[in-house]
Amino acid sequence: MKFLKSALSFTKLEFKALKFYPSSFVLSVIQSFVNMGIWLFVSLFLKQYAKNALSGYNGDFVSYMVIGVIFFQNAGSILTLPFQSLSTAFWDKRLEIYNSSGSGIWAFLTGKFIWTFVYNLIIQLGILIFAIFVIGIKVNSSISIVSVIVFYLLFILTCFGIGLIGASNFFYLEVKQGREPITWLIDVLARIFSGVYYPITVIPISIRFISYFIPHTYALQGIRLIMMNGYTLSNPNILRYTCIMMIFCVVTVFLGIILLNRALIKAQRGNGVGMVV
Amino acid sequence: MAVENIIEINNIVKNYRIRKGLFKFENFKALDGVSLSIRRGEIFGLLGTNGAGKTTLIKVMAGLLQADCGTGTILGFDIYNDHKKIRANVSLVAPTADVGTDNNLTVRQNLEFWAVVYNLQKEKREKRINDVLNFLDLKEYENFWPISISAGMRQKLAIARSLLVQNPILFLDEPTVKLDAKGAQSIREFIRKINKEFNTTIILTTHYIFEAEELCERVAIMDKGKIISCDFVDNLRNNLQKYDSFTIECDNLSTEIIEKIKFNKNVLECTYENRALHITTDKLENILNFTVSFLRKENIDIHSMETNEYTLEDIFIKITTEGEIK
Amino acid sequence: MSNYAVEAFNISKKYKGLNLDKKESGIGLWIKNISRLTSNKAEGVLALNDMNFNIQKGEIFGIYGENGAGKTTLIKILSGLLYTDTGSLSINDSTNIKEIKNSISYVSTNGWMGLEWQLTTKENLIMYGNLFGLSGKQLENECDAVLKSLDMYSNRDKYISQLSAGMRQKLTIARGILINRPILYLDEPSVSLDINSAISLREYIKHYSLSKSKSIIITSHVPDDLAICNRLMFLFKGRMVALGTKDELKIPFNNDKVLNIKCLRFEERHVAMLNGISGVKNVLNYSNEDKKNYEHIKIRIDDDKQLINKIVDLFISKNITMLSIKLSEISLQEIYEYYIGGVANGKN
Amino acid sequence: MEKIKSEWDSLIMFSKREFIIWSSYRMNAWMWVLDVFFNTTIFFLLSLVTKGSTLNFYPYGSNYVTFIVLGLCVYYISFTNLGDPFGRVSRIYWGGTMDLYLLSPLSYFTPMMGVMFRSVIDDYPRVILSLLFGGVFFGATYNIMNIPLSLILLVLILISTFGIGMISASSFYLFNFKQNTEPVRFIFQDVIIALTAGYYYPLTVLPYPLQVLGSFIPHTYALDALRRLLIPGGDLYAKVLPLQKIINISPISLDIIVLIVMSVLTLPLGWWMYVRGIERARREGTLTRWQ
Repeated sequence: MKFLKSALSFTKLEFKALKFYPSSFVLSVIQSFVNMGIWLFVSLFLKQYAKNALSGYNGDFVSYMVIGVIFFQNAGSILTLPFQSLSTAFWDKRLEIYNSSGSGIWAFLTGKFIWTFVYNLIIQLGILIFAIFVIGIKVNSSISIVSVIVFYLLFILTCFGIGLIGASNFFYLEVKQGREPITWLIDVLARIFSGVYYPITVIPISIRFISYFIPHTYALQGIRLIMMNGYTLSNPNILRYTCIMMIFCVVTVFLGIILLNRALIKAQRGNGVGMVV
Repeated sequence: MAVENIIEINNIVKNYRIRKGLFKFENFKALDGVSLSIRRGEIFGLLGTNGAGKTTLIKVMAGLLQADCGTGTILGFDIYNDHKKIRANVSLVAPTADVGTDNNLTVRQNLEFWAVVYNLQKEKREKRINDVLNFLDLKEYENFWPISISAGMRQKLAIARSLLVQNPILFLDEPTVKLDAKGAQSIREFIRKINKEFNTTIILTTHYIFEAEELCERVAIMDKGKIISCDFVDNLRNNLQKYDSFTIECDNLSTEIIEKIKFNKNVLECTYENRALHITTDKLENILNFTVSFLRKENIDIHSMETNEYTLEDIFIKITTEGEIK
Repeated sequence: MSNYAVEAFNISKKYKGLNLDKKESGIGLWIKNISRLTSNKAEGVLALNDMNFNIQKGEIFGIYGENGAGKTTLIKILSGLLYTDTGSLSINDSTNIKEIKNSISYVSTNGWMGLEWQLTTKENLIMYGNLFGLSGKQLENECDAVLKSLDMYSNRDKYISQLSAGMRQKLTIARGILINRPILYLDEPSVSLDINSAISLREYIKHYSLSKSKSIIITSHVPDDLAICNRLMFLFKGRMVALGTKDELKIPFNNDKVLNIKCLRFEERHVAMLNGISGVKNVLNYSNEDKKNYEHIKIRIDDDKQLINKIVDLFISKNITMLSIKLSEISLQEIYEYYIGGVANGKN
Repeated sequence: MEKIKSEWDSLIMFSKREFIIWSSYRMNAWMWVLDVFFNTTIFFLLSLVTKGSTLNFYPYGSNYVTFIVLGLCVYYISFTNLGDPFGRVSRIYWGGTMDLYLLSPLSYFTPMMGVMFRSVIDDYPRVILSLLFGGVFFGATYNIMNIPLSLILLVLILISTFGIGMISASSFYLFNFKQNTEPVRFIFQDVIIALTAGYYYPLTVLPYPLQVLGSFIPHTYALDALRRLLIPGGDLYAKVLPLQKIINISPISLDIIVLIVMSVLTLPLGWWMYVRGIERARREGTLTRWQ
């Protein structure tokens, strides 16, 4: 309970920052819209040539692309979150202060996570509604909202878990700025192999196996099937995806917590979590 | 050499705009009518409490900040029109010495970098860097990374940087903050040395008043954006106490002896309380010699003796708490 | 329950690879240099070496040393932010790192000090209180009380960017006091405070320790900060060179006193005459760098009242005008130098 | 003359320093190479979506990979020249060195340009890399004949994007955008250019209002000309851009003229605004962050 309270104080902190610069909220909304727009136009450009490849999704490349990009964006910001937060706090010389409380760093990360989750949820929900009602993305009329939420939550938690694994690298890393290799690699692989921008069936068969090791593949495919084809959790394919996502979720989150904890202890054995100089 | 005012500013006013809300601003008076003249070749101290406007004043004098109103010339250049020339002719060492020291370059590489930035002639660069390194005893550290030398060394490096070009004015903003006693002492020695050898005018701000007392001939004491007094340290002292006085601690003075001391016409006042003989006089040296030898002649033990001279610290506290001295 | 707030046995700490004295081959990078410390190839650098000491409950304990002597490292270890390599440490009768963190309050005044720019002074305190598991109305009241006691109440609604460096520093100290732990660490508390604030801060700390019987540990390189301490530790290059009350530390000086003389017309040749007086240990320092041409002489002498008379007589006979003669205690820096001199001679 | 010489020396010295720093991030350089490679891979795979249909991106030939690779080239150039100056000015500001640079005889611009060198060595090779990867791995083909003219176009886009970059950099001091995203760069780079430059699709896909908006940025013209010239099967005479339809000269020459006009307009404007920005900061005392 106390832990949650201190985590929420970090969430509140982010909220206060937003009050200071409300423009940053507007900017990130626009940014997300633009990003969606770019891919929307790419799919508009290519849609007439892509009917064959998208037969599994009623040949609707535009809906396929937009739904994928929206959820991928959301996941991407969660993926980089833990490392980014640690890095900023480190350079601002705050990390040591947080660490002087028993579970300060965890409260800090949790608070940040809660904030980013809510913040992104609002933005992406807005975009999704915009995409459906203005652009005219076709969503199946019998869509099962519960299934979407289940997939979405599993997806986000998995990304957070991977993010934690990446963040555990922080104290070993040579350059404590910019991107961190593990999350960077996952992000790039997901872009190429998880079928954000195109169905994985177009990937040459010899390298397609990589797709099956990336959680994004299952999450995005599941969400699309539910939204575009109207499948529910009772569908065997969806059920299989749910199970796989659950396994991914549990494994990454636990691994993330364990690894980051170990990294923290190791850092305190060595030179501490703050700057030496 | 005739006394020449290298810095001459009058009635400088500077307001900062402080953000209160999204579109609300509030003015904050950082400098409120400051006038100051500084002579060539002196070490001038700027003292004041936190937030008194010292740094702002230094920035104005260095041409980094444009005053709202008031007039002034630095090195004969007008502060409004010739600010470019002013900036090219003054040096400044900021309180955070690490600013401008690139941690990716060695000590020497850092100086080489700044030598080019300061537009030193190519042929002279090498020699000048060596000179500066030798002068500040940094020669043996020239190939070290800034991060591996002590904080005092890094401060010296910052000073070295400002010495590359022999500008006639050097601003030092809290040069010894965060240094230990030894490091601070050596910085102080170098400040004196720079002033003597290059005849550089040095303007110094510091929180350690004893430092100013040790180094500066003249000081200005600032409070809330105003200079509340600016004079030679001695004059400040004389303003606070009209007559000199001293106290001698000694045992068993008979009234007879006290009367004899009082008899001297230069002794204005003489009291003996709690084993302390307190004398006020207008001729300090004579009376000191007279009293001491007189007491010793009478075979009286002297435990301690003290001229009641205000230290700069006393003056500072008195002035900042009591306000302007008339 | 023991009487000790801190018990340390043989604690040592090695940093990895901070030893960059040798010019490295190739091009290094600052960030790299910090982080190279974490690689296994890195050389260990002893930051603290084999320290044994106890700090009593309710004591104000001072740690004095030059820059880089290991003060900050020691305080970080004592507050559970760093682990020791060897030795054992018990804070408030506990060796568990979590319990240690719950019984201390660590105030570091370096850098931006972890203040949040988007919050006001008071909100910063509340946020920090939340982080340490305090909340509610009680927290607010305590915030007000702490701000008042540090003379910061009028700034409670200002944002951090509007505070001067000194005020920010006071705020970090307020933060440390707020969470009300039995042990308070202050790392360089008076850096960037002006004289008046520094004096009142010292008074406050003393009062705080006495009234609430807190243990307070202060590191500093400013002797004045340590004047309020019951006991002092001298640190030099990661070694504890001395520990004790100020009087205990002065024992090697045999109650010697320092006589400070300010005078006119003193010349170099007079030094020999001073040394000739029995009881005069040595002339420590003689300088005429004063702007008014006063000479300043420091003499170490036996604790003998008559000596002053002898010196005064000598000066009168030489027609030297004395402006002041004052006995003083030996300064902290001098004591420190004596001890580190001992270490340097003894060990090298 | 003397003055120019000394500024040049300082510029070299800055670049040397940046190079020293850059070369110690060797890991980063590799990440960039991989980044370029993966970026082209994504679009190569995307082009596979169209398998089974006959492609014709009139008037830009029929090779989608070449199409994308050229888009990426202009993207990288714009990323540095337009996106970087602001970041550099803010780096100088937050590092606290602006005061020190101003206390030297340097011109206002030299420090900013000097510090930019790191991005230059970071990003310009990416232009060549993307062309190379496209050609070697993913089957991009180029019209070798038209390379000289394309180089001129590249220089023009370099200059004009840098002009916009300067305008964006000056807003740091001139409009006091310090804490957050900077609007000039944001509106240009992240909104207008991202949407309408057409890195990944031709301008003609866009709704007409966006096409008109796209006519105000140099990228549109540079990409139009480059793609016509370099993609095999590109049509040099068909008019597709709104402006091309209005003004009746050959599309390529129109593109070049527009680029020259934009360069001449933006660069001096950016220059002037930057000086005004510094002057303003000097008045307000916001040159550096002290304390």
